[in-house]
Amino acid sequence: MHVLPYLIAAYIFLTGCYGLATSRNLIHAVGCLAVCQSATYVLLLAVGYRDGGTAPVFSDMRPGSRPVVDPVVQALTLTDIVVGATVTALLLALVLQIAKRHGTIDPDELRELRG
Amino acid sequence: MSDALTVVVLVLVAAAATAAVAQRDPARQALVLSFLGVLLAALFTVLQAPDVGLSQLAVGSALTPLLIMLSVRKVRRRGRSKEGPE
Amino acid sequence: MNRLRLVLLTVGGAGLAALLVAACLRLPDFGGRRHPYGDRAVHASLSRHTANTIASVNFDQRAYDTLGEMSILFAAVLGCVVLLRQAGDERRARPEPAEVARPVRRYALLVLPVALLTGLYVIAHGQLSPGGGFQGGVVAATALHLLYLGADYRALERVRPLGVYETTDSLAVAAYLVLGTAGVLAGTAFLANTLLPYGTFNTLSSGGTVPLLNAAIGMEVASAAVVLLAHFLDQAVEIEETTGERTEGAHER
Amino acid sequence: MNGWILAATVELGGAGAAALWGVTTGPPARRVIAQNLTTSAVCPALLLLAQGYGRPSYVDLALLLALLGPVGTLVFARLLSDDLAGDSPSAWALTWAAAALGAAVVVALCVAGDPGRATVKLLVIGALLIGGNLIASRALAGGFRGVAGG
Amino acid sequence: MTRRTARAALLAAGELLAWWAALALLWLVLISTVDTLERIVGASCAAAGALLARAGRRAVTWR
Repeated sequence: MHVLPYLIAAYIFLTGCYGLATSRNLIHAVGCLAVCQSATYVLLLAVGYRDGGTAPVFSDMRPGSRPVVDPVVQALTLTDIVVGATVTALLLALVLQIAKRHGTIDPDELRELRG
Repeated sequence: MSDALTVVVLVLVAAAATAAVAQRDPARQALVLSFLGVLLAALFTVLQAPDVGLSQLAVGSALTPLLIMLSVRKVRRRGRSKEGPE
Repeated sequence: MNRLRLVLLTVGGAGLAALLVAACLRLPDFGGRRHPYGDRAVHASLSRHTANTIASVNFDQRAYDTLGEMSILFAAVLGCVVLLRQAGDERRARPEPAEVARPVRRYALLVLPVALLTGLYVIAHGQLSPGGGFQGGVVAATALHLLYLGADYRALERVRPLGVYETTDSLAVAAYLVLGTAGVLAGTAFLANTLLPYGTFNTLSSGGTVPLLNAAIGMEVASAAVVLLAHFLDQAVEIEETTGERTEGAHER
Repeated sequence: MNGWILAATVELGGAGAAALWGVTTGPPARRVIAQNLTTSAVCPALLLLAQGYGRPSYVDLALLLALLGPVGTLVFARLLSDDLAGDSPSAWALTWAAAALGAAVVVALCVAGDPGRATVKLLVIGALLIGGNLIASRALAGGFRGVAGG
Repeated sequence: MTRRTARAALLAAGELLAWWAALALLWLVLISTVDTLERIVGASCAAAGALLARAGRRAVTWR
């Protein structure tokens, strides 16, 4: 249990990388990149977790009454999720441009076009 | 004993991530990705990060699938309008 | 060629996996008691009367970092707008209105304001309960697109003057910067939370500048998501290539 | 570990695994149904977790999921309507079972908690969840026809 | 003609008011503690929601 969440995060990251490398469709590749991103979220939040802790949000509990988990990693993850979605959108826009210019979104065929 | 919940959700997330990579058709992948997004939100709740869970829910349940499906539709439409006789 | 790539991938992946596992084993144990940064962040947040420590970290202790995140978001939206604009060889085709089942339509119209209100609630209570500008902004933007999902694209276009959202996007970024600069003018540092009184703990006006920065981010994210989706929808629904130019192979999927 | 968290573990493990199985295998019609049921599987679990951890503010997550989950399903119902045109997917027994699960969880939580604002909030979430689930199922079962253009 | 416009205006005001009341009530359900600022923010958010609800209903073509 001590390292299981970290190992799972590493596994998700490697799975995403495998999908990226073997993808035959650029939209699918963007989806795999999203999987890779989620691995970093799992890792960061696992690092910040504390046994028996609760969220450091004091709207419904008295400060100091319960142990709390690390808020810094949560803040990092939280902004990255939304910003990551817009970056995904940017990549998808690039894919649409490629489809328009080259008529295909298969990376292998694109390489052949380049010559 | 409270580790059981963490382990269950972590294993589910890992399985969903594998499935998302294994689906080669982007539309089917978008379905799995939206499932993965909701599941990640549950994992973040279990890891006591409700703010992050909210963020993941907002993005993963509707926004990312919509973006991917719109891209798929655009690419398919291009294919159709070129192959078709019109 | 393909085989070589697979071999390379296997070797590289195995190496990376070994390194990652080695790193995982040396990380502090999952669920450990020692979180020096976290404890200090909680203390700082409580001393500034911000109930949600995560909001305090985002908009007070690390507000400068959020400025960076916001500029990435802004740049990504700008890139999408440039990449997805209507090119010279494209024309707009008016889509026919869709036939949507009545219950779905009614549901969309009913949930639309409820989802908007929830988004605004999540933004407004960002410094108290879980939530904040990033999450609430996305919810509010998604709410608007119920009109496309439950009715048709024309209905969405009628309630979505795109220019207004583009302006709001820029204005929100400017507001964040102005709030930061106000700190400098008041004699402290950029984005330092010393401008306003900290207020009563666990009320809407607590936390100094945190609620204001939060609202600015909420506006920014909401309008950015609307602008992004508008361009994707334009491409997917309206914009067509004028046929006849490039007719060579169309290999999709 | 208390009863609520145990219930959430069982619910999340069982329904989550079933939904994952459904969403990764079979024809598109079955996959979208499984995607729709994800919402009704995870949302009650989130409510149970909020109660189990003793944090009323976690309920906001369930609220957001009850609102946005059906929206996500509408995305697929609308943009995959060509693929789904052949066999309009419907699994009303499953849909009603999921609705009953949501209702049972909401009622249990309402009984367990003190009556007040939080109870009303729970009821609102329950109504949104069940209504959204039914409407999304309706949308999948041929709610969109002739959206080729729009 | 004037009677018809007056009636339309009344109907519009009624629709907006109904939506506003419903949404303001929903806001009161969502929040945990009530104070003056909370009421002001809630009322304005509910107003925005009511405007959007009416705009959305008018934008959709019913057939």
